[in-house]
Amino acid sequence: MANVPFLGLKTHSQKVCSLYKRVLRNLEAFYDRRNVYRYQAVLMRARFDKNAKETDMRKAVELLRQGEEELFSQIHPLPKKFATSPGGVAYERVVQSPDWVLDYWHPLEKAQYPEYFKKREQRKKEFMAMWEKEYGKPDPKDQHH
Amino acid sequence: MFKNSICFVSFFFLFLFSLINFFFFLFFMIYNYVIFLEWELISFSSMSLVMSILLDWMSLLFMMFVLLISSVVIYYSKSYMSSEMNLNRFIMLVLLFVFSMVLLIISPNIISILLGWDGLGLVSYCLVIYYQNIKSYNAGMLTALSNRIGDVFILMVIFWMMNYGSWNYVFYMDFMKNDYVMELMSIMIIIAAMTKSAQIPFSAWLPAAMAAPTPVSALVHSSTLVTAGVYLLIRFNVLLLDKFFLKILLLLSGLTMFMAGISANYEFDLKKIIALSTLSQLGLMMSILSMGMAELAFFHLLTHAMFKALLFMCAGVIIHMMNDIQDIRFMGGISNFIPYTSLYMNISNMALCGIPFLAGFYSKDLILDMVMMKNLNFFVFFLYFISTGLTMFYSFRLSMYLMINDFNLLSVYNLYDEDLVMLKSMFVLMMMSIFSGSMLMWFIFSYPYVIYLPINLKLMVIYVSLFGMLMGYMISSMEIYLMNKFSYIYNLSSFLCLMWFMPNLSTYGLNYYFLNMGQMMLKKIDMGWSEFYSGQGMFMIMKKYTIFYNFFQMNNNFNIYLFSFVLWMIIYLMILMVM
Amino acid sequence: MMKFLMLMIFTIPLCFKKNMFWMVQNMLFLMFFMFMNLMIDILYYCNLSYVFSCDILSYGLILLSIWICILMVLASENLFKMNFYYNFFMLNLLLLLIMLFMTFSVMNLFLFYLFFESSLIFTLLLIIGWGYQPERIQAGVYLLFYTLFASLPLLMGIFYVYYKMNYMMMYFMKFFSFELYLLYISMIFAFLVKMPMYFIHLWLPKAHVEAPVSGSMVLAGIMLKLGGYGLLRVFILFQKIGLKMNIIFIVISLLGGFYLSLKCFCQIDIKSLIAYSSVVHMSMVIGGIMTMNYWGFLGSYILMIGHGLCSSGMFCLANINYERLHSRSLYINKGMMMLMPSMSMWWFLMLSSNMAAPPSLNLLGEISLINSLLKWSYFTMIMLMFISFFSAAYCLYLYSYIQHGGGYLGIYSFYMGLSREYLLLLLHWLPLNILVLKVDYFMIWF
Amino acid sequence: MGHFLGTFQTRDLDMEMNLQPTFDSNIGFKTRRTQRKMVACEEDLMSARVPPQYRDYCAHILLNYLVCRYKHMPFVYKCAHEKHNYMNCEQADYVLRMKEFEREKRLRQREKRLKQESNS
Repeated sequence: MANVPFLGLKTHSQKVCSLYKRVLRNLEAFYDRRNVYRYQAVLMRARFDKNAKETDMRKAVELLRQGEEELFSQIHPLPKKFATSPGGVAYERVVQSPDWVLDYWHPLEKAQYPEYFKKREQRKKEFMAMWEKEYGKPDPKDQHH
Repeated sequence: MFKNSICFVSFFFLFLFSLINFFFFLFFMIYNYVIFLEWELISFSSMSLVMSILLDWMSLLFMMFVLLISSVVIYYSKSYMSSEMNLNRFIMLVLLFVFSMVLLIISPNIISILLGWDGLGLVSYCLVIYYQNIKSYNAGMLTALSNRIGDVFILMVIFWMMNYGSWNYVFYMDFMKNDYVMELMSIMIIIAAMTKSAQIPFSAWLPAAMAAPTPVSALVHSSTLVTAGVYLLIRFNVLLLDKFFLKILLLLSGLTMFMAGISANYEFDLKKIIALSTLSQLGLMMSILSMGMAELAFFHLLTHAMFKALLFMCAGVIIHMMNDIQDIRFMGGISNFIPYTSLYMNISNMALCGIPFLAGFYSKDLILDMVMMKNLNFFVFFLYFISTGLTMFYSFRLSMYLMINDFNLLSVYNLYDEDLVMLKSMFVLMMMSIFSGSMLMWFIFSYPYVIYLPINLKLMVIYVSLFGMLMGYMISSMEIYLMNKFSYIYNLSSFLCLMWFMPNLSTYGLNYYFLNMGQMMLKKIDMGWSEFYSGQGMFMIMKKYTIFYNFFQMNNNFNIYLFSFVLWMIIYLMILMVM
Repeated sequence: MMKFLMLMIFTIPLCFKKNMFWMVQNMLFLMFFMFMNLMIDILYYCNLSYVFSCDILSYGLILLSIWICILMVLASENLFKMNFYYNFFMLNLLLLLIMLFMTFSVMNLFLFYLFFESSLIFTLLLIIGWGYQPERIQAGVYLLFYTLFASLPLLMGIFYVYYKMNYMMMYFMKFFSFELYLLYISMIFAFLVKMPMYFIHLWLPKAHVEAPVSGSMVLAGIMLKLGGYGLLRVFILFQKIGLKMNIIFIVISLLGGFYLSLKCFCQIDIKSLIAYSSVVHMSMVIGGIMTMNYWGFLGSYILMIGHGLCSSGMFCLANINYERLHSRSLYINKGMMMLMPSMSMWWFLMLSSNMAAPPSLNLLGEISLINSLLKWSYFTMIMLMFISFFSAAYCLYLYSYIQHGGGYLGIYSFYMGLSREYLLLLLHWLPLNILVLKVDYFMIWF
Repeated sequence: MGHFLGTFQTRDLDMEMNLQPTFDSNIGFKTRRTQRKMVACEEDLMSARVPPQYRDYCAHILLNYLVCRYKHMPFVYKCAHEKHNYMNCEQADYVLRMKEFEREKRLRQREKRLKQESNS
């Protein structure tokens, strides 16, 4: 458990790490060529490292605040996002319908995927056989609609 | 095979209709022939409600282009949407879209225009929200509601047109031009067209609508739907000439062109860049239209439809192969992997820029020459030429990012260029985007435009294009100090980058007031005063009095009886005593 | 006209036989087609027999009410399946239909009042008897007392009219004109409550939310139209005073329509949202009638027919969702497109008809209403634009909130759309969009 | 822009591109200028449905072009020659108009100068 998930509580070092990560993502959004990005990232790392040994917490908090402010003033308006991660263009683009929906398909629709449904019916029969072997026949009164 | 055949069948018939339309276009063009069909629904009080169909060379040619693009796009989506479960729904929606577009194109009657116009809005809404994520939900809402403003204005136009006794505007546009009702109507028509064609106050929806699947973007948001507004204004062209509001339209569309060109340079989403370039071209069409040259706008509309559809389809191929990644920062050097697609992409890009003898050259160069021939002020001239340069600018930036720069994709990738369905369908449009410019130039201008300019003015287009090209090259390789430069003018940059904050203004800027007002009304009127003065209030009053009378009747009747008896006795005694 | 009445009365015994559920519906279908073939002269009252008669206005509304009653039977098949007092349900339905039939077909003003009020009783029984939640009692009381409260002045007004006219035939009302403020208010107020106008619409969402599907259908489909029908009839008496006073009601309705359409965005109950949207439509109808011109009258008539079919269809859709998920909340009814794609198409068709997309009757009605209202005053343009815009907005909001995105997956059991339901929706949608081709029946009146 | 540049030096004379000539057409000429002849006849133009704004002094060449288009319809590029003729004619026309404009400008300048001289 890297950080405490409730209350948003984070230690100082976690805050710094999160800032560092966000700064790097921001740099990535600005510098799309890999070599240039690496160069800038190293420079940024050096800026972080310079104050890494800061023991005075008042100064460290102040530095963190300044860092956040600088990031806020330079954040890219169009951040670079991976397509399928939250915020990306293809995030949750296709909804996975529950499995049982397939059972309610129209036969004409089912006929579009013959192999799949043949196998599916087979599996269902096997599952029912397994179920009946284990728990016995279902009560006919339970059936509805 | 049943599943994919719907694509082929629709492709076949649309292509056939497209060819038929082309031959009819030739026939109508030679003989200068017009067919006007009317079907009267009802006639009363000297008003007649008719469904009318107008077939002239303009509508036939536009229909031919729409059908051609849609046929190709449907064929393309056979491969693009091949892993889609609801392919049938998708194709049917696209067909419905084509149907309403055709209805819009062939109708010269404002009520039957509404038929197609509303249909376009609704079907495009369905297509934008085709993907199930929140992004497309929001984009669809923005699209549909922006378009709905136009629908509402058309509804109002229907009323104002009733003053003339019929809704066939073609018959009295010339004669009633200076009527004040006509002035009002023309303003409304212009606003309606501006919503559909995404001119400046309403232009937020067009880049947002890129949440739709890419074939839809190729068909709907580049070539057909967005040009519906332009087409409407072309039809109303006679009415609009020499109106004051047209000057405002000229200004707004010029600004749209400029704004879209600038933001396309900041944008990183592949489809949004193309959408913004569409916006810029729409601004070009609108502005040339607002100077009264409808044929030129129509010409550019057609050629633009060709190469923009092709551009979107190439983008679709790239997105498809990159696993839905649309950010051009992930791309680079893909011409090594997908040469054919890159070829098509470059052709369409160049046609867009107006490289000589491709489709875009004929229309765009003609427009710019006519602008130079016109009596115009310096500001508009400036907007035109800056935007032309900007077109070159973002096209080259895009090409650089995609083709020339270093390979920059994720570590696992699978780029291949052997999807023949896509390539074949793009081939048709590629040929069209090379040849359609000169072809149409010969066909549709029976009366050639005469252009006679000093050499430097004539070469101005080339100058700004070359300058834009240079800038595009430079910005795509502006690497090391980019962030410093960006943050130096951070506010300005974000202003330009986010389309002059228009997406934010037209969503958060508006909905808060109305939603808040609705909630206030619900709380204070429906659950507050109305309830207080009718249902609940009446109930409270009745309860109070019932309790009060109960007090007399039920619980204490003995006491009250005794009390009143004593009271009356006292009064009686007092009366006795007095007497 | 008597034959239809006799048909309905002699169908009543059929209700009490077991398993005659569909037979009653068949009888109603028979009646519907018989009625459709009735020779209607466009300009006059015709088919006179005793107090009954029929002109184009009542013809359309009677057809609508028979049609809605047929579809109510189709929609509440569950009562039959679950054996939930379906005999009494059918009895109630038939009696309600008789009352509606008489309301629309009598020529006598007092008899009109009588049946107008008595149709309320059966609606009340429908809501209280077959509703879903205990709150239905309160909703029933709201329904009853709102409408009853305003209808007693109407009774007095009718007696006064009788006293002055010495006659109660509606046809002869056109020879009289009254310029009395109190009479004007008392005559139209009952209908305004029934419509309902803004400020006195509170009973409608409550009744809709608590009513069973058949109750909602009949409420939205016909009960609201009773008010419009009454207004169209009595306004012949108040032409002069109407020109002075109507501005109040038009302003209230138009502003109210705008506010109500904003309120739709705050609803979390599907049925309540649909109910509010029907109040918005009715406010436009009130506006159209109150402008007292021809376009307004026919526009309100067309919109009444269109809205009757459309909103009734939407209540069916809401019920279809309710039967599967046992909730009407927008938060639970989500992602239905994933589960029932074909039903999603019907949702879209119904909602697009509701937002007056072509080629529905609603569009034609709305165009006529816009024509009449704008001819009355150009300033109504602002409100009409808002109403028209926001009606589209809430329809799309409802559609995409229910249909779009990932689903609510806490479903215990589920089943797909039945062909009965698709038939039900088709029968709502088809007349709504086909009738545009034969608008003579709506547009050519007196 | 053409207007902008064309009227750059004529601002003080209050001249615009589409002004009609205000001076007598024969001022400063030794020989008498004749009016240009319209070659195309009105009936031809009407039967070809040429819009009014194209019925200028080059209309007969335009008619040639239209006839050619009609004959070769799907292959209209064969009319390049006729089109070019028409363009040339229009160009000559344009030059003529510009010359008229220049003449007007100079005449106005002269008039202004004369007025100033007579005042002083």
